[in-house]
Amino acid sequence: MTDTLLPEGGPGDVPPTTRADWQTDQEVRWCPGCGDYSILTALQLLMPDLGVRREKTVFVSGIGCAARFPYYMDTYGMHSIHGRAPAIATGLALARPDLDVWVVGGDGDMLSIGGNHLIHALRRNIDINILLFNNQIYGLTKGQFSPTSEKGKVTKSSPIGSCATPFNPVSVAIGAEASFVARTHDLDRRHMQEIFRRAYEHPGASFVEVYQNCNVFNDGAFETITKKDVRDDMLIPLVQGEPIRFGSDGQFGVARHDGGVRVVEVADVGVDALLVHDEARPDPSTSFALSRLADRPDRPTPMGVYRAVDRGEYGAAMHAQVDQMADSRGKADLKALLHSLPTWTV
Amino acid sequence: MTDTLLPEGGPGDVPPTTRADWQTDQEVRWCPGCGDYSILTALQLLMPDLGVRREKTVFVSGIGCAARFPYYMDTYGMHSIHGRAPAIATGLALARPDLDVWVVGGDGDMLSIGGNHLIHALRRNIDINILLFNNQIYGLTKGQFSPTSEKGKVTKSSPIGSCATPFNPVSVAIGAEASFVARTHDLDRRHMQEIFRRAYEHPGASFVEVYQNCNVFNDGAFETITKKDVRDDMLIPLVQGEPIRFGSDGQFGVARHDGGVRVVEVADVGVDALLVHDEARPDPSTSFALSRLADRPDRPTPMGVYRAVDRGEYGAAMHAQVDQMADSRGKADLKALLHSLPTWTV
Amino acid sequence: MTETAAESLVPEVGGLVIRFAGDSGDGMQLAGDRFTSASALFGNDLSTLPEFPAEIRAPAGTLAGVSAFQVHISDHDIFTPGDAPHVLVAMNPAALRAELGTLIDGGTVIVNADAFVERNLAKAGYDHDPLEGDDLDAYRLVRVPMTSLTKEACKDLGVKTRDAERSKNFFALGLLSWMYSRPIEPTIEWIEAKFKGRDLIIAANKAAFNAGHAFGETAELSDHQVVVRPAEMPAGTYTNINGNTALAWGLVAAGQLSGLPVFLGSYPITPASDILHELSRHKEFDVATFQAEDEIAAVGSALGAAYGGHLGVTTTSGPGVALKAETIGLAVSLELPLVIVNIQRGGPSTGLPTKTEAADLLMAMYGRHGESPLPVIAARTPADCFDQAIEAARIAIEYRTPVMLLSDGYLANSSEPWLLPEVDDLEPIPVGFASGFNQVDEDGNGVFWPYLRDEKMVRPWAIPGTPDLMHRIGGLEKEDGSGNVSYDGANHAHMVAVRAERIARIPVPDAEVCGDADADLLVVGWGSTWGAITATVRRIRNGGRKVAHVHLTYLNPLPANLGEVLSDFSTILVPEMNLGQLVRMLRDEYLVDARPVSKVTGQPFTPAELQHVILGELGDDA
Amino acid sequence: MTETAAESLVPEVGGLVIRFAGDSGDGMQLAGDRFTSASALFGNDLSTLPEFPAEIRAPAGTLAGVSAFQVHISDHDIFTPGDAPHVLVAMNPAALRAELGTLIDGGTVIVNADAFVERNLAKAGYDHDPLEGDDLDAYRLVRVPMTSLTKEACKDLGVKTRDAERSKNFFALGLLSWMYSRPIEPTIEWIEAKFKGRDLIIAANKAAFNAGHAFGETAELSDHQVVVRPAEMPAGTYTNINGNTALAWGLVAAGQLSGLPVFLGSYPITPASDILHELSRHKEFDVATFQAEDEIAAVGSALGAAYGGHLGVTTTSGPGVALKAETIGLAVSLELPLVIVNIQRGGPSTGLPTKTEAADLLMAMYGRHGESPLPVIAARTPADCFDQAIEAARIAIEYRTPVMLLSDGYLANSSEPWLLPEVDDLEPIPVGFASGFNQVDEDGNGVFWPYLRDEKMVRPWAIPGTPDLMHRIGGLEKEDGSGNVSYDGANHAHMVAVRAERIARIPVPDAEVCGDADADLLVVGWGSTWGAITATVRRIRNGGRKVAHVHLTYLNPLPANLGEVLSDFSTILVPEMNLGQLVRMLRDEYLVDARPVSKVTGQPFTPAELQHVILGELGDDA
Ligand SMILES: Cc1ncc(C[n+]2csc(CCOP(=O)(O)OP(=O)(O)O)c2C)c(N)n1
Ligand SMILES: Cc1ncc(C[n+]2csc(CCOP(=O)(O)OP(=O)(O)O)c2C)c(N)n1
Ligand code: SF4
Ligand code: SF4
Ligand SMILES: [Mg+2]
Ligand SMILES: [Mg+2]
Repeated sequence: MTDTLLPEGGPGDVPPTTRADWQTDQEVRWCPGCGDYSILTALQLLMPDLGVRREKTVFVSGIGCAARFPYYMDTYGMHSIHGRAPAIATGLALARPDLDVWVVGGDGDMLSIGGNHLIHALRRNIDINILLFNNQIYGLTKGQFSPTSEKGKVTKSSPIGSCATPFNPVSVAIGAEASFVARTHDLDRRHMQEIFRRAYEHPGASFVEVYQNCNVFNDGAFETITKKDVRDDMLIPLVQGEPIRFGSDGQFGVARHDGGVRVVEVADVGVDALLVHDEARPDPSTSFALSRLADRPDRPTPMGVYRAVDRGEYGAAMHAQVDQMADSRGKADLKALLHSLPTWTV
Repeated sequence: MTDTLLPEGGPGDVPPTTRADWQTDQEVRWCPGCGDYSILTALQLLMPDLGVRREKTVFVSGIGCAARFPYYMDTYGMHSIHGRAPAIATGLALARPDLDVWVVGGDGDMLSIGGNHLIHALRRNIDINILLFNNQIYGLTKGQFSPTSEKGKVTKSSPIGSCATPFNPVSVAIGAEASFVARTHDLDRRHMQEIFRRAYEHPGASFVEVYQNCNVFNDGAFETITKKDVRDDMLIPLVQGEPIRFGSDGQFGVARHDGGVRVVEVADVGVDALLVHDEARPDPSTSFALSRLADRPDRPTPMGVYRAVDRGEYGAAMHAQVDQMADSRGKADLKALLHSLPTWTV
Repeated sequence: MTETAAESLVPEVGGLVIRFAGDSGDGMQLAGDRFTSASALFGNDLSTLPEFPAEIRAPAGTLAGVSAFQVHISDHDIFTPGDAPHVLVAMNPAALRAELGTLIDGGTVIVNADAFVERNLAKAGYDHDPLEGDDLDAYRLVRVPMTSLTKEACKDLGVKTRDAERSKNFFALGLLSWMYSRPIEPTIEWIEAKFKGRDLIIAANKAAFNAGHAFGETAELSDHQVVVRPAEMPAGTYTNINGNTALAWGLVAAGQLSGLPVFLGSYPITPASDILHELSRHKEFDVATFQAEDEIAAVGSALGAAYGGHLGVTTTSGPGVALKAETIGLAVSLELPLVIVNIQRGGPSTGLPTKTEAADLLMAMYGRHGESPLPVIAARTPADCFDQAIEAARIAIEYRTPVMLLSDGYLANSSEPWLLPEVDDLEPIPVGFASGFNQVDEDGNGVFWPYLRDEKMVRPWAIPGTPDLMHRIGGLEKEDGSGNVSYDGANHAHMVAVRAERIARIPVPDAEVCGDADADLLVVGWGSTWGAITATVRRIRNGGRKVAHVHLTYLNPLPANLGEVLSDFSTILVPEMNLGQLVRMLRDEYLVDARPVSKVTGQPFTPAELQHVILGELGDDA
Repeated sequence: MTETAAESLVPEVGGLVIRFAGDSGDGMQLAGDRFTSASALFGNDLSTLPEFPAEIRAPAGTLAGVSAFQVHISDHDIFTPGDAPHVLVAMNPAALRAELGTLIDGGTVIVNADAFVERNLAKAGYDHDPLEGDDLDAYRLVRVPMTSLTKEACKDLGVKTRDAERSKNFFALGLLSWMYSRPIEPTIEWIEAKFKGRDLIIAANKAAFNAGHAFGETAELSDHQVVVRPAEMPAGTYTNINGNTALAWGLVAAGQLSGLPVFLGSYPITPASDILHELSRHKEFDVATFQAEDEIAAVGSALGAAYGGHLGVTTTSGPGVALKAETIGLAVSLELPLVIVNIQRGGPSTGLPTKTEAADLLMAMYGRHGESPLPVIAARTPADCFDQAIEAARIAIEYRTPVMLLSDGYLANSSEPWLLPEVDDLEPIPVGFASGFNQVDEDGNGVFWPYLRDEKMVRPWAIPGTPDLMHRIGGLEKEDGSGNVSYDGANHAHMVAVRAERIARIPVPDAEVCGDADADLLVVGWGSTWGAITATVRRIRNGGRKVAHVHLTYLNPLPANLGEVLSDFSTILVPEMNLGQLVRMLRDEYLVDARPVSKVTGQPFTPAELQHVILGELGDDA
């Protein structure tokens, strides 16, 4: 029998890389001004910092503008088919726990056609990092509403407004047992990098929703909260162990209210009444409540890590079973297998 | 042009029916002792009470033991394909708002292969009543683990235990913006009927998880909470407007705790500390928290309506748009349509 | 005024193929479209071929970003966008580089000279300026500083320079309108209507258009000026229509003709999305459009609606059809009406999503598990999409079956003048829902059997809401007649045969031989190759050679006379935009040595290509 | 003792077909299986046909609840479970009613007389007791009060009556073992091993088995006693294997032979689930099984694993293949190894899930959008599933392509003696991942081109983790060689052609003609019809008529010599468990007038049926 060794990656220490190492020679083909550029830059700048090997890194995507991502990262990559990236990445990550597997896709790709694979990957806690670029629109097919588009949205396929309530991706993920859930946005590179790093470091499935501007078909969708001049009053930073507080002068905060949470003025309630953020609560209820704070992106919206708990990832359990059988049965013996049912000899 | 009128159902008042009217002449082909029987009985007994017409009632199912359901209800029915019932029912309900459309399926049918259609039907709030018979196993294919099977479950396809964390169907539904979410079980006909009635009355998508015993492949899965002798201490009745309290002597209750809820002894905390159930809170956070109380069916589990809010169903909005266009444009005029682009005459 | 000039002085040509090419952001589709409209109103026959990149906005100035629009105008009836352009409008170096090869020798190249600056040349991969070297020696070059002239024309309007620049496509359009004697008014009116309320834009576009027109008159371009006279076309009212719009309207019409509400379950995908868009704008026709979460839900919802008595339709392209296969199989088993529209595109997998191909025929025939036959029909021209949408719905309703309607990216986006039908002449589609018992049970009581068949082997369509007819259907095999689940082997064999026969028996019109019935060589086509084959056959026959053409609308069942027709010819060629799919069906069915002529470059056949093959076959390289 | 008796006194027959039938709860599959095992150990050749209802537990006592197991044992090599049973064991009236028709005239009916009570008769739809009327006049009836004798045998064991009753299948087995002179020991040993630790059950089953055996000896049944001598079989070690187990082991072997870990992504579906079950028990072979959320995720995960350098496999049945179509198309485009196993069942739609059919061949060939060719192979016997699983993996790995392996419900569940191969004789499967640059760029630097092909037109398999070879692949059309996304029409045409050619060029063994090469009539088969065709051809030739047989393992590409082979015969018949699918491929490919012989009753062909057709064709009704 042949002995086919899986590659081990380059030898020795991880060689330092620069941003340029992570860039491919392919022309980036997003529209000028698209939010996807800044997300790409954030990742290409982060990678050297993470100290990972390019050959050990894989980007898997579906179809959509966002899903072009792998072509621009000088790693291994697969631009697959619409909606299926989480499933393909699941197989890859389970087969090859030595790899860092990232999944990139749009709101249509991952929440519409790919919704089921997404929630199952989260439930199983597959060791992949999922980045959902949410522009609340179908970009690549030129502007139909998506499952995150607001009700009433006028698009090519909803000329007098869409009739559907959107998903809140963070709520969906938490409802699906996700162990790591975070939100960030394309206008804050530093924040993106912090969140991507956390996603990378998390064992198991990490889910990151990135608010991303599609300047062609849904321009300004997140302006009301992410623009520099309103950001301080509209984005609520989630800081582990800290009271949740925001506003240009820290004048606002988040406090529990009737089982959920609400925005309060610190002056009214006092600092001690604020909710102290704990992403690691085993019970996801508070994280879920935080996700309900903004049911539309024109209300103050928590940004950061909603939830991060270590609950054992699927691949480790799966490989432990392989080892367990190997241990209990000894070396794989094909001949013994073929003779394992009653045999007779002529 | 022909004028094809859609039928209006029988004339006049709804004629009274009996259980027998709702039974078909088909032999019921579940295993003897299967929990599906009692659910069928509960519905066949409830229907006369609801005062609905058989011809206006449709059961749509996927594939699985549970999905055999339509054959046994003397209504219109479709036994479709695995996982697709919510999608097919969506089309039917949108096309025919005059009908009562019920969807029946198993945990594999609706949460594994059909998970995406389920969450989208809930998000859109399609006017259908979804009954998920959760036996935590694949029955019809003879016993593989399902997305609700507990981690470590030994089945034909997981001989040394499954590696995956299960979904909590109530959490999934709430995370997917469901407007009506309830749980009941096959050993309590009265409770089932109450819940099914509520589901029927709810405008929009109703989601009911029914704990159902598969006595052949997963016998006793819910015994620890639903058996007569433990039930009082293990099932937590959710009663609208009432403090959540249970136990043979009402000795236990549910109170908020650190953003979630927990079981308390009433003697310790006093009745006033108990959480008063309000299924109609606009913010689903408390309902979600309740769903986390029991992460496995061997802990006290709330039964009843977790959430019921009226948030406008999709079909009504869709038909309003048809009317709106009809109103603003006048009678549909095919000739005018064909002439709506620039024309010239030779 | 222009027209008078044209009538008196300008040389006439029978037909002209013009290709507008520029950066995706240059508005070439719009310019081409307007030129087409004006030509249509002028009375030419015409055919268009829009081509655009897969990216939303490919990087400006690059080859990948080039967007082109070809239009063929003629003074007689034509069938294709032409073999090769006579005139190329190139708005930047990339457009010139990408498209020059398509131009005929000696053709006219009109360039926006302002765009030929170093940066753009480099982006296009030129290491020199082609306007200066000998690159264009074989062509007639017209250099026009379009950007600066447009800016100049707009300078007093108060328009920002950047916005003014954007109007340069109207400059080009104005210039072309002058050169080829197109009427001005339709374009001016269109600008005013389209940009209503945005006065600055209207002013800029009009100024640019007029400036372009004036440039033609004042610059010494009159030797370039030609006119293409109106074509003689049958009397009636025409509109210029593309295949997707025609298809959408056909679905609306089918709803009206059957009296059924239309329910479209669809998921966006290029090049089918526009049908969803168009239908979503016509709800007043009792058309509901449901954008589903995926293609499986799209067809599922349409099937659910069909069960409820609506005209259930789903529109998609190849990848979507692949996903719908299982549900289509259910529809076959349920024997419910359903229209599945496949606007084919380049494959396999994601392939070339914005390019045309017709390689899904065998998937339409066999792309489901088990024996699951269904009717397959294909449209041949943009306007024919209207008729075939109605026909697909008619077959679906009349024979209670899913029907696959094939179109492709070329038909979807290209346009032609369409002699509008009289609405009152359209045949109604009878429906007839079941309304009562159709059987008596042992006790003499009336009962309803959902699978009791009529003489056409068609089962009743008994929709929920109908008193007394409650019944259950499903994908498990059922007893013929009663519709009860049946695991009986003999019944299954019977049902498999019935499903095959009831489709095979659907009457379809005989195949018609066009051209020379006594020729040796027959060309058999289907779908959008009709135009190219028809033009080719005409040319060859005009050249004095004999050739015949059969074009199939009905792929399943095939016309009853087809075997006999084929047997009359010694050579049978089957041009297809695939590696040979219909040809397999013909060989299998009729054991004739039909041979494939394949093209899979993402573009339709040109008559020149087919002519070459056929003449070669006829033993003539001319 | 029994064996001595058999050898001395009992008449011998060359072969015997026994059908065990009873209620689903009666344990007939077990009884049949045990009888089979004992016969295998005894040395017979054999072939089995288990048949069970679609319900988990269909209502007791009804026709729908009947479960049957047919076994054909023989003293010479055989190929099918037999034309018709000689012996029917009917445990209740429903079993008698459902199965009597299958029995040969004059056959033996052994009934559990205790079960023929009014309630059961009514459930079976009898209005009288068939044991009393003339229903069974044409047969030899053996009435045995099995239930009461079993209870009697167990009465002193302390077993509950209900539990004792359950052992009546062992009573039947004991009786049959006596009648047909099967060895006792294997069954006794099996009972002891199987129920280890449950002593009461062991005792009851043994008591019932012995009682059945004794009943045969003591009741006057010796005129029913016959023996089937061991068959002469090639020397070696045998095991009795069904198709699904063999297929699972073949996948394990392929992993070992290639040195690749096996990754199975699967979703349960009848009749494929057992492969998932079996593989999940052999993780020590570096086999990972992943039960996905649906079939799309199943194939997707397998493809992901294949990208990662594992042997990616997905197993399913028809509905699952339909769902996987889009992802298989992606695999075609990515040119990655992938094994797709389809255990075909009755269709369309949910169809007859527990019955066999082979109607997915054309879907395997054409069930994807665009031109997306892939190799298709089919197993012919249960044991052959082992070989073809290895072969599918070999082709997938060697030619970097998805491969479709077809089996069916009949092969999956029926069993035959399998001469175990020497593990060391199995051919290794070479892999060879790419490990370095394969190209130099303009600057002379080494680079990696993922679509640079070798002489077999195969691209490198460069798996993540390999330094320097980072590259991106995807479903958009790519430039041959570099693998960069390309919208170029000429490149696309080239790639479409390459994908077709690289599959068409895969070398496959020539078709072999069995039987009379100089016959007029050739039977061409594929898949599980091999047994029935082989048996038929042998019979016909034994009868002095000439007939030839070609059986295809390779459906795509077809053997290079096939056209030539076909041209040697004037009549070509193609028996298929569908309406004629291979026959279409042959007609299309070779323009021969091959004709279909179809059976779609959910059961395999019997030699008798084929004999009838072929002799009819040969002009002989005998
Ligand atoms: C099976 C299939 N269905 C549909 C499509 C068409 N399609 C391509 S991308 C896309 C959605 C794009 O939206 P999103 O995922 O939000 O990504 P974005 O372009 O906005 O980044 C669709 C519907 C496809 N390629 N394949
Ligand atoms: C497309 C497809 N995949 C798989 C199957 C096989 N299958 C039938 S039912 C079922 C799951 C049954 O489990 P569940 O939905 O929980 O229903 P239950 O039988 O437990 O009531 C499966 C996998 C199928 N029929 N179709
Ligand atoms: S269409 Fe929108 S999302 Fe897509 S590249 Fe352009 S700006 Fe970005
Ligand atoms: S297998 Fe389980 S779920 Fe299915 S009918 Fe039997 S007991 Fe019920
Ligand atoms: Mg998007
Ligand atoms: Mg279940």
